[in-house]
Amino acid sequence: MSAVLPEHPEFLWRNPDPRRSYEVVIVGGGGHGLATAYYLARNHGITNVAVLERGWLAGGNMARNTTIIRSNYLWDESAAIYEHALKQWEALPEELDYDFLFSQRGVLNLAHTPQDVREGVRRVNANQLNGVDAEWLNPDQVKEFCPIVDISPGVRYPVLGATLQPRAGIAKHDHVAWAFARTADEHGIDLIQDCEVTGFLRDGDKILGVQTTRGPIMADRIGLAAAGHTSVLAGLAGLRLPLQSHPLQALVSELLEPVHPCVVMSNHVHVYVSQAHKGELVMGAGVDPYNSYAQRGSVHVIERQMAAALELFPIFARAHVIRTWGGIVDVTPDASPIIGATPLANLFVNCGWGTGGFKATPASGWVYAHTLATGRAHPLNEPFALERFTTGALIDEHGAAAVAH
Amino acid sequence: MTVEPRRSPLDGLDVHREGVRLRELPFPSQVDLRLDPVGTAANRVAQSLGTPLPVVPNTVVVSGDRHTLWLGPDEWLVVGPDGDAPVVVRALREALGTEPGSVVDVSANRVVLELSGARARDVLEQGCSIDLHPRAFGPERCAQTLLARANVLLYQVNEMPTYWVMVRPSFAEYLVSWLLDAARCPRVGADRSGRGTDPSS
Amino acid sequence: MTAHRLPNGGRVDRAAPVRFTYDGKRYTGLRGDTLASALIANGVLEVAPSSYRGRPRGIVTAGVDEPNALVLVDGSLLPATTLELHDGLSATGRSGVGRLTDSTDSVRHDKRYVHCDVLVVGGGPAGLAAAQAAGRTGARTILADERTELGGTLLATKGFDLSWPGLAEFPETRVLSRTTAVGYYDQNYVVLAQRNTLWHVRAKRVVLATGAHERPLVFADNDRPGVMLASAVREYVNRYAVAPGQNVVLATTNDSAYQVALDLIAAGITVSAIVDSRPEPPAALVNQVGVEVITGSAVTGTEGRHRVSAVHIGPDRSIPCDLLAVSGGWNPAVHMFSQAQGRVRYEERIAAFVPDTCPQDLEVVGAANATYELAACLAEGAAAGARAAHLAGFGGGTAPELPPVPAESDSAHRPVWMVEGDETLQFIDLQRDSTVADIRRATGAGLRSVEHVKRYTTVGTGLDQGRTGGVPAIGVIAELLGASSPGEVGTTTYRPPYTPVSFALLAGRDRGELHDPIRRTAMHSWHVAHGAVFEDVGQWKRPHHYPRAGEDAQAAVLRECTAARTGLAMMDASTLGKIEVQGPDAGEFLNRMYTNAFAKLAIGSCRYGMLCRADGMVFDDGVVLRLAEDRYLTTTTTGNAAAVLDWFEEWQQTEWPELRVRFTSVTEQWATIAVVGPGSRAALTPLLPDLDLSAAAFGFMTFRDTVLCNGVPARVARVSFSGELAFEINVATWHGLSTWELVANTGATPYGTETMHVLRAEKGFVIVGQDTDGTVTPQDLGMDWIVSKRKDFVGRRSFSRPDTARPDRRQLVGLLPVDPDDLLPEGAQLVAGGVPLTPPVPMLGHVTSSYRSAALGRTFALALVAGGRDLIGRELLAPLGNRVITATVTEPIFYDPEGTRRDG
Amino acid sequence: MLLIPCPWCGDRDETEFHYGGQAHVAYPQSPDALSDAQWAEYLFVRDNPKGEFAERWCHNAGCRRWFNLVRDTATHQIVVQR
Ligand SMILES: Cc1cc2nc3c(=O)[nH]c(=O)nc-3n(C[C@H](O)[C@H](O)[C@H](O)COP(=O)(O)OP(=O)(O)OC[C@H]3O[C@@H](n4cnc5c(N)ncnc54)[C@H](O)[C@@H]3O)c2cc1C
Ligand SMILES: NC(=O)c1ccc[n+]([C@@H]2O[C@H](COP(=O)([O-])OP(=O)(O)OC[C@H]3O[C@@H](n4cnc5c(N)ncnc54)[C@H](O)[C@@H]3O)[C@@H](O)[C@H]2O)c1
Ligand SMILES: Cc1cc2nc3c(=O)[nH]c(=O)nc-3n(C[C@H](O)[C@H](O)[C@H](O)COP(=O)(O)O)c2cc1C
Ligand SMILES: [Zn+2]
Repeated sequence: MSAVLPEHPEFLWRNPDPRRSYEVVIVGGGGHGLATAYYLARNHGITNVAVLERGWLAGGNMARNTTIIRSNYLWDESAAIYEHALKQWEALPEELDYDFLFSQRGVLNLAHTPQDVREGVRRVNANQLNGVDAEWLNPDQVKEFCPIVDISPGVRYPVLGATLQPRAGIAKHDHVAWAFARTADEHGIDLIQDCEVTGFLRDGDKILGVQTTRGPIMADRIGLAAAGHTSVLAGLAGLRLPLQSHPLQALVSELLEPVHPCVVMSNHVHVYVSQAHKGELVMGAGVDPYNSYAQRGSVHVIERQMAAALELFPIFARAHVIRTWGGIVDVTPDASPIIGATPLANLFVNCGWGTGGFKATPASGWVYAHTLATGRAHPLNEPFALERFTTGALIDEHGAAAVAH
Repeated sequence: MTVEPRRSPLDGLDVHREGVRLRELPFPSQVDLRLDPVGTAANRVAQSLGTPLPVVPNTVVVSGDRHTLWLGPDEWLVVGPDGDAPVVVRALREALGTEPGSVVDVSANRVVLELSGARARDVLEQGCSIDLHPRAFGPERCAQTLLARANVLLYQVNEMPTYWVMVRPSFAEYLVSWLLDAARCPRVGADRSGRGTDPSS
Repeated sequence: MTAHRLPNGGRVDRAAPVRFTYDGKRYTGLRGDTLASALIANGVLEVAPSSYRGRPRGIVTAGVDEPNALVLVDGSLLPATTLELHDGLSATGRSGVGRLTDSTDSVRHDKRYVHCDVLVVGGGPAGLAAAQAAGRTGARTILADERTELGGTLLATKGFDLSWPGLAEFPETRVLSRTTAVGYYDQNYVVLAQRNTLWHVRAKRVVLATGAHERPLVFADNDRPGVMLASAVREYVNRYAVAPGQNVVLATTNDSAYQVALDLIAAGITVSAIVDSRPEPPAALVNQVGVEVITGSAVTGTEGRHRVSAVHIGPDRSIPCDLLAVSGGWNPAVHMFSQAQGRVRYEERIAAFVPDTCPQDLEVVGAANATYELAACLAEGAAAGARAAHLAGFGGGTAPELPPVPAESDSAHRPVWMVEGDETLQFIDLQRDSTVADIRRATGAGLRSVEHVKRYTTVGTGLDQGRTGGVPAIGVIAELLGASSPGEVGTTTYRPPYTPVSFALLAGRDRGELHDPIRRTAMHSWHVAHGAVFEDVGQWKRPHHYPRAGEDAQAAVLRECTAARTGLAMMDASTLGKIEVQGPDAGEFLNRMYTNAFAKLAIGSCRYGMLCRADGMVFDDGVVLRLAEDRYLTTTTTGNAAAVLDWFEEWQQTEWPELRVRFTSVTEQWATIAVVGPGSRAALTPLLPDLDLSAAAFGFMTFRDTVLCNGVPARVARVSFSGELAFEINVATWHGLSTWELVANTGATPYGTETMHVLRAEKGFVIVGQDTDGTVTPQDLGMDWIVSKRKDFVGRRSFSRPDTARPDRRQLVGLLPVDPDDLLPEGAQLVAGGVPLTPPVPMLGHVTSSYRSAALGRTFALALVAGGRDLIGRELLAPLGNRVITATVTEPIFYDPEGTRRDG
Repeated sequence: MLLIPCPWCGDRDETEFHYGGQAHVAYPQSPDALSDAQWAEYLFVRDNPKGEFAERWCHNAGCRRWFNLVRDTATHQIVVQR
């Protein structure tokens, strides 16, 4: 018999109609929007809040990601915020009273070339000094940690080692979103679905509210949390942001008896894979190069992905792909997010998480709630301001996150 | 002084498989030409080559034993017999005169494979996404494209069909392994009856 | 013959018995059977119990929509209902969960890329008619059908001649059986899975004739073995000549079950009753079947342990039977259509989602288009096929004559989404074991969207992707939410693949040796023969070092380094990118690209150059040779060869089309051998008879075109990446190996990339990508001298941005570990002395390169350190977990700072 | 797998092309004259519309020509060639 997942709560959320005005309106009911709502209530006592979602709650990238959680980022600024998130993850199942299957099974990032090794070692050292758990494994240790990886030297790109973050792992994506949503709802926050923001109500450079498919809604502060659609929303306010939206695909296999004990990622061979609790292999593919809002990508990306997967995991040959899908990720020039104020008063953005924002969900909510509550950045998101593109103080995570998940 | 013999990574490969033959054409001369197709140099070049440059994309003009392949709107590859390159380079540079453009001897820059036989198209079809059906491609057509995971310059020489598959030498061994592997596969999809073959076969 | 195999009929070959095992037991079936039909022929209907609740389950369908009868064959999880029987087949029943085993797969997979005018998906009557109409025009036509034989539902219909389309007569028509269209992508790109071949079809027009899937009915204990789709029962009886039961009750919401009843009766099977949800089913049908029709009713439950023994109709009535055939209506198979971005709408009359509009060049015909009468299917298919061919440029667009067929009836359906009973036993998705109760719980939790309900209950997420249970689930949600119709709820998203596709099939031939091209230089075989250990640089294999017997890597590298510094050594540098840049504006172009100037470089000279991206960060570097007034040869790093050529083309074509300059890649025209060391001049003198190699005659950073002693033309450059006297010999690739051998015969020690790295690091030369990481400017590298102040070039403006102009940026410095034996790991982080090592520890930078140096007799390193140049002379710490290495910051040059050695 | 019309070679599979993002973004005439903000705009900010988008492609594996076209980023339909 298959692994039985924990039962969901009897009740998740009300389905209220929007009120005329709120203290804070969050646009986008993905993980980040919902977490922000929760932390507005929890940390700042602000509950006069609406989350406006154009479709169904957490139906964007939150419904589509490969659920990898880790904090082993290279630069101090990134390590700080992702590690904050990881510490939150460790407490959240209890805090939110929701078993969302957070599993700290460890994440391996494989190295296949001397260059990969240098980068991996660099990251391990930086992580350790930043207080992020990290280890360097040699190929035999890789094999021990994940017995199905082919470490034989004869393969096209042999495994030369790996970084391991033992505290990293996965969680069940939509359960996470629902956990935040339920608690936000309990605090009286309105989660409003089928409510698309179609424009902004403004007085000069001051934003007063939003126009929606369910009528105008006024707010003291408005926070965008629309991931792949942020450019479209910003465009409604006349803002241009350094974002490009790309398709990112993922796929699952049929349910399989447990074969894969951890999470494995390889930038070089382009694979990342874990086995979810139900038993399906969950795999991500590369970003399609072109801009798109179509939530689907090209099949050759999947084919490459499978070829790469079989190089590392010959045992997967007879597994089947049963479903492929795509999300729309908002990519910044330095592969780091943008969190903070905009040139328009009362309008804030939290975007640019690209291919890797699921893991940041709690911290993103934490700092964004702070920003929306106080009008100022939290120390953790200060470096992630929009200005960095003007000054040049980028936080370039490309190296450490070529396929960042 | 005798010049050291040249060596190719394929070492004069010549193999037959069911319905196809794959062999290396050793050391044809190849000259890359870039110039403005409407400038006066184009006329001079045509004169010195003895034929006009092909201006229809992805076509070839053959004149004697020289084949001029269209590579781009201002780029051609002149393929000729071994030893022809210095002659062609000199002639083309002269024809180019002071007009902008470039002439480069690239004879060693690509290995030329010849794939021929009844199943040649079938073999290419396994890794090349352009339409090679006779209605879409044929003799004196060429294309720069991808074959498996290698960039190739593909040129159909005759109806048989015979193709030249021109590839960078560093990819040659890979591509040959790939082609031979593809040539090994029995023809599929010829099942017209609608009643399939035995699954165990 | 067993009792379950009917005495005659069917499309199985009674003369061809096939032996197989199922769950370890031996059985015999017939050629033409599926595993499922063969099991039924042997009286086996029950399969593995359900995944989560362990309930007994039976075969439900006869096709791809099977939720229960899954089996493991050779490590692959497959539906028994589509698995063709073959001798020696050995299958184990599984309940939706596969098991991967480590047996290596020997099956070969490959791919095909084909183009056509008309692709017809589905070979039922509609598809056959379409293929015939298109094929006869001469249009390149492909007909793909997932089944073993063409005919679709006609295979389950008695007495229909399937040969009429005569497709074999059209030379440009290709019939692909056992071929499933699994994915429909942009611009009519359709991927077909045919056993071990994956077809990629680019079609001008597509006709989708994918038929319809029958829906089950939802009632208590509807998962009991012996509850089967009516169409499946018909297919088992007519196509396979097996009887899944002897005493059948039919439950239906539409006309189609009546034909099933007639066929069963004709086969000698008892039909006890038909339970029809409609108060007034067509009288003609009722009269024709001649069995009891219980109208306006629905089945509410079943009895039996491992097999249905009776069905309940409401609280009062129970009818004994051993098989319950159900038809809850039909779902047009809109999967392909939806994947093609087609929109569906809900059609009340047949209670189903049907194709509406689609942006791609396709048409949907037959049952897939909710046309359920055979004659209409044929006509629709033929018209669409002719139209498609016409639009692709073939034929006049008129459809051919069609075979006459008997009239059928298709009156309105009356769906039954929910009935009385224990909702925890009313199964919606058999594979996921989810029930009406689960859906009620989901809607009770506040969920309104079908997508939420799917994720809350996992309905439709199994191998069959809700092909049977999907729409009933929507019906139940609609009722629970009080929606006006299932149309208001809508469907979940249809996604590829339509049916599961193995990883191996998607990977195709790109495995093992063919996974990714291995690029080899002309000298590769020599390197192999001389024991080189290789490293992967991009797709290239480059010798990393050449260990001799008994040597480890470190010893080999020290030896190679010593040879280069004190004697004679050689390296294969062929992988460096090379681009000929020609035209009157070549110099101006290079001036705009490189940070330093090239327009005035003398002919016959070389100059090192650096490229930045527009953001001012170092992108690539290399030596540029001026061949003639209007010709340069630029070299690039191995990894960036293609990127630099693309970069040049992009700027020239899109920004400066007025510049008269053109580029030609000559990377592989040339093989390159670096001959290095104080002994190089003497060693090369006999090899280069036409050249005066003296420093005076052949100055540093110049080159000569010459002929080697063996008659091979060569270009020799005096460039040095090691600081030693060095010559770089370039010959045509086909002379690479022999020239290498020629040099090797002088006694030169071959060295690999690691030695090259050590030698250049001793001189403080950077490696782009190792000492830089996309965040480093030339100034950060201490290379202000290479940044022209007099001209603009790509990236220049970025140097004056506030952050790029900061004095405390990370700068390249040298490091000497205090203990000369300590080797700093590359990637070690550096911190100031005296800071407590409790996280978070402020970091100043990291070690980019680190080696043991034979020349220095000690270790040394290069590092990027914040404000590093101001720290020269100070000590920094590299904390490495359990130990700390202390190192002194130095200038990033360790060997021969005056550059006295390069002239020999 | 998009089918991209190369103005020279005709329709080819997406895999033969390199994507170049938004079209018609010219390199500034005199970068020195720009403020840091304007330079940042040139470096990093590109349109990202949902709908028709004029974009650049290069037929990398073919004729190596750069060209522009208009594609709908919501439907992937290639609307006109420009
Ligand atoms: C295939 C894939 C794999 C991934 N894998 C990982 C991984 O392994 N690990 C990881 O950390 N990250 C991963 N990510 C990234 C991660 O999913 C995202 O960074 C993250 O989910 C983005 O934040 P979000 O949840 O708020 O976004 P979303 O869930 O996309 O939320 C944005 C919401 O805004 C709504 N919206 C948009 N416009 C409007 C409007 N006008 N009005 C109202 N609402 C609007 C959308 O409908 C949507 O629900 C992956 C992403 C994808 C696509
Ligand atoms: N009376 C009714 O209510 C009713 C309902 C449905 C169908 N029908 C009957 O069914 C027939 C419908 O004919 P038709 O031609 O439209 O459909 P069909 O079901 O006869 O044929 C469809 C064919 O397409 C194949 N197929 C489906 N998806 C595929 C894919 N992705 N790739 C490859 N093959 C695929 C199927 O296996 C099948 O062989 C008619 O005879 C009609 O009378 C009747
Ligand atoms: C971690 C993870 C696991 C998933 N597991 C399954 C699965 O077992 N079966 C399935 O059909 N889909 C699975 N999905 C995919 C969803 O069904 C769905 O495709 C995805 O949420 C995107 O939504 P869409 O396809 O409706 O656009 C999974 C998705 C994720 C992110
Ligand atoms: Zn082209």
